[in-house]
Amino acid sequence: MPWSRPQMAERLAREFQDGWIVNLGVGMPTLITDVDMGEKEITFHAENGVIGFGPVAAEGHEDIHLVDASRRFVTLPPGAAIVDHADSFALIRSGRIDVTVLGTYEAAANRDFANWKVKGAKGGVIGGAMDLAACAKNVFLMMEHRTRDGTSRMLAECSLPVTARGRVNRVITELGLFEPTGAAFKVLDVAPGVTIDDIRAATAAPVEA
Amino acid sequence: MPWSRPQMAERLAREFQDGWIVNLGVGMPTLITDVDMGEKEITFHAENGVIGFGPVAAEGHEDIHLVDASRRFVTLPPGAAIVDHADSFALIRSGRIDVTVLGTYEAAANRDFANWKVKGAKGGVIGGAMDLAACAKNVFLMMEHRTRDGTSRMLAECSLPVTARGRVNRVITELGLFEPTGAAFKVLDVAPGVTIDDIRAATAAPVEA
Amino acid sequence: MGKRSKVVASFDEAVAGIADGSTIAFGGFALPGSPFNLTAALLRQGAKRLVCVGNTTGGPRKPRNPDIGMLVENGQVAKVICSFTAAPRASDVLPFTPYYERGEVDAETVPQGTLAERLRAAGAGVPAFYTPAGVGTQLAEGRETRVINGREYLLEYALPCDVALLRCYQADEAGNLRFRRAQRNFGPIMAMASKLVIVEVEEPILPAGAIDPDEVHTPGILVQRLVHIPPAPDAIWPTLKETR
Amino acid sequence: MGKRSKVVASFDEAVAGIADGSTIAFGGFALPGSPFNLTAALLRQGAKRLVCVGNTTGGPRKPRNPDIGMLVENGQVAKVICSFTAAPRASDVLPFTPYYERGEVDAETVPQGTLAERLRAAGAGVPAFYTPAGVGTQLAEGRETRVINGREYLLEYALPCDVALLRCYQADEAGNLRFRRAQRNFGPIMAMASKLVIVEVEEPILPAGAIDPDEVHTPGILVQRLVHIPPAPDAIWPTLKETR
Repeated sequence: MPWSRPQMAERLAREFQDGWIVNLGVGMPTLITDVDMGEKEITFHAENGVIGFGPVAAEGHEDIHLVDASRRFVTLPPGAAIVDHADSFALIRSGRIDVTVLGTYEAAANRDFANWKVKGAKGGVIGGAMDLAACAKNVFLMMEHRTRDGTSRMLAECSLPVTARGRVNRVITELGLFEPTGAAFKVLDVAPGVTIDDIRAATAAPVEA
Repeated sequence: MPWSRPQMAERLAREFQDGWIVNLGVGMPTLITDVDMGEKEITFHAENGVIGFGPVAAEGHEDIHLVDASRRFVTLPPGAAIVDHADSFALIRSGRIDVTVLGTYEAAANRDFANWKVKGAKGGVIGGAMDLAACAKNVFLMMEHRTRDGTSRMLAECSLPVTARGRVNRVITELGLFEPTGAAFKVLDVAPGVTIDDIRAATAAPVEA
Repeated sequence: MGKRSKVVASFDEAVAGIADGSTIAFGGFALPGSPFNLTAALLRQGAKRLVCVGNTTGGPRKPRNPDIGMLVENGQVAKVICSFTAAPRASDVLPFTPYYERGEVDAETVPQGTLAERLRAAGAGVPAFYTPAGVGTQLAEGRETRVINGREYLLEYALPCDVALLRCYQADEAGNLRFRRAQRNFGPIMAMASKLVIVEVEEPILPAGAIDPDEVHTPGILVQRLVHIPPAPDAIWPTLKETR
Repeated sequence: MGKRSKVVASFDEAVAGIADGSTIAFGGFALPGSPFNLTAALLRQGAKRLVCVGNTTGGPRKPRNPDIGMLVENGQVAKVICSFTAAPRASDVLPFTPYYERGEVDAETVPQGTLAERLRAAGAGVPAFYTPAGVGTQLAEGRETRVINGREYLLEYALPCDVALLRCYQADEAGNLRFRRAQRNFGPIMAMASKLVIVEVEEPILPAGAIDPDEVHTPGILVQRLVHIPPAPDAIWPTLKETR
């Protein structure tokens, strides 16, 4: 049985190391704030300058001035700090972010990924992804293994315009956890009941078991 | 009778326009905070990020955390703000300072000046002068017309390494107020009892009366 | 400082005189800091051929608050400079998109950190700088790059603006601003980048001196016009519901 | 955040492990923000071949407080990078000067705004930028310039540091810092530029959460070690008299 999205979040968060500063992209990656990190001390950074934010606010306790980069009304545990957009991206570009977890359209075995421009689109959806992808110490991707029509999003090389080249360290999908090695996706973990053959069938790039 | 230093400060401050943001260099220029500006609203900016500071603190009322760029214990009238060094020089480089008043070793008719390196010195005394000289809307100099041994500090071209080229708008000395025009020092005002011939005798550049 | 108040009486007065062809920075990231009332006034004011700088042109969500997309629909915009110029999901369409696709408005799509740094550079008198963001992507095609200490960087230019429209929490009559929580975002750097800084303020404007100088986020010398936001329904005060 | 305290018990512990050859940023402009106690500890710690970054090497005034000049006298410094590397009056001699004249220590003399911006650039992941300061002067001789929009600018590189030694007013256990008044100066940008940020704190260290997130000047994720300054005579607390 493939992983549910919360299971993907939980599994990917196990890759985080104690003390990491973590930035979460819009969509699926935001599920990671719900994961119990146990003994690990994790600090969440949002592009809009909210450093050390906590879980989403309970209903009725939202602060209209306090959203994360995904527009969620979050909370501020003790030790949080606010900076402006320039200082927030200063932290990003200067390599202070240990990992960014991003959603994506495509991930490639050559460690590229593409998450800002769909085919035929004029304009783009860049947000902070290019800065994060170029500068975070680790880039983790979280996505569905295939499109709705069954086309693989796991490719040897991206077909869409890339967000950054050669920067991806981990990819998690509902089928497994992968490390792109340049030539292949190396399987680090597999969802229960999923086989390597299932993964190979769903992947348009070499898979290294 | 040549102007006293407080008289030089008072005369030079008459050149300020209402609403100006004013930066004062170390030494003589600091006398300008003692000048009564009348109806003119003047805001003092210091390189160390103190914006809108007021007169020097009365004895016994100094704040050990609050100095201007000349190490004087100043005061903070209503409306003052503190920024860090990067933001302070951001204001300078982006042209927000209407005038900087600097002390100098030499002023030149070609609108250069030299205030950071004496002859034979290894090293220099730059401080914020090069940023201010390059970027303030107006550069006013305040200095003695001659050295102690009688050599003119008012030259056709600087003999010392320049701080900035072609940026000076006004020079005040104990003898008069001048505008360097490129070819000459144009006399805008003269201290009481001082003659144009006195000025010519003390100046190693053409003087335009 | 503070001898003359910077407070104006209405949003319309606050945006008076903004010229055709101006480059205007719009504060805000999602709801916090977005100058809805000043943007509404600019829709009434009618300045044309504007270059609009902001994080986004405005999303596909409803109900809509005044945003760059509405200025586009109102025929006031020549170009936008944003980090989002399309909808994240192919199934969504931004109000801005059809105008862009028909070529009625131009767009420059910029990484968010580059956008922030270009504004900050303009406000810091730095005309150009190098950044690693965008290297190796379509955005870098044909552009100048430089290898520094073995890494490739893209040359980016400062983005000076004529006007900034901002929303903050508190201000004093000298123009010193305080933003609350995530409202800060682009506010301080857009103020730095702009010649005319206009701010809608949530709390009543304070007398000069009421804000501790250590707690000022944007110094008053950068700010020209302040307007206090009256209570709804005379002004726009979005609620939680509109922003979920 | 804040599960583990960043507080250490002594100045000596705070500077432990600083390696020979490190580039060290020293906060402070005149008295406010100068890390006298950490500098004193570094004199005891003895790291050699240091590159010392600060506004000045230390003036000719007495009584002296620990400064870069004392580290030079102690044989610990290879190079200084400062905006003041000589005494303003020819009649004064900096303690640093004879070492510099004899070639025992190197110096880079940098305009103060360029120094600030190079530190800020290092902390912002910007490897190089252009500035108008210094154009046409001896400092620009033989260096790369570029004309942008008709004006000439000098290329300047980021100045990353291994360690920052700072003094602030308040801090919490998560490392969030607040500076008081003119104490802020180089503090926030040196914290941005440095890998190991060590701070002497005037007030007792606060529990995490005691500082409002809107009033933090330097976020705790940039800070590694905090030490509370004990009362004199166990620590250096300069008085007004010493700084006139």
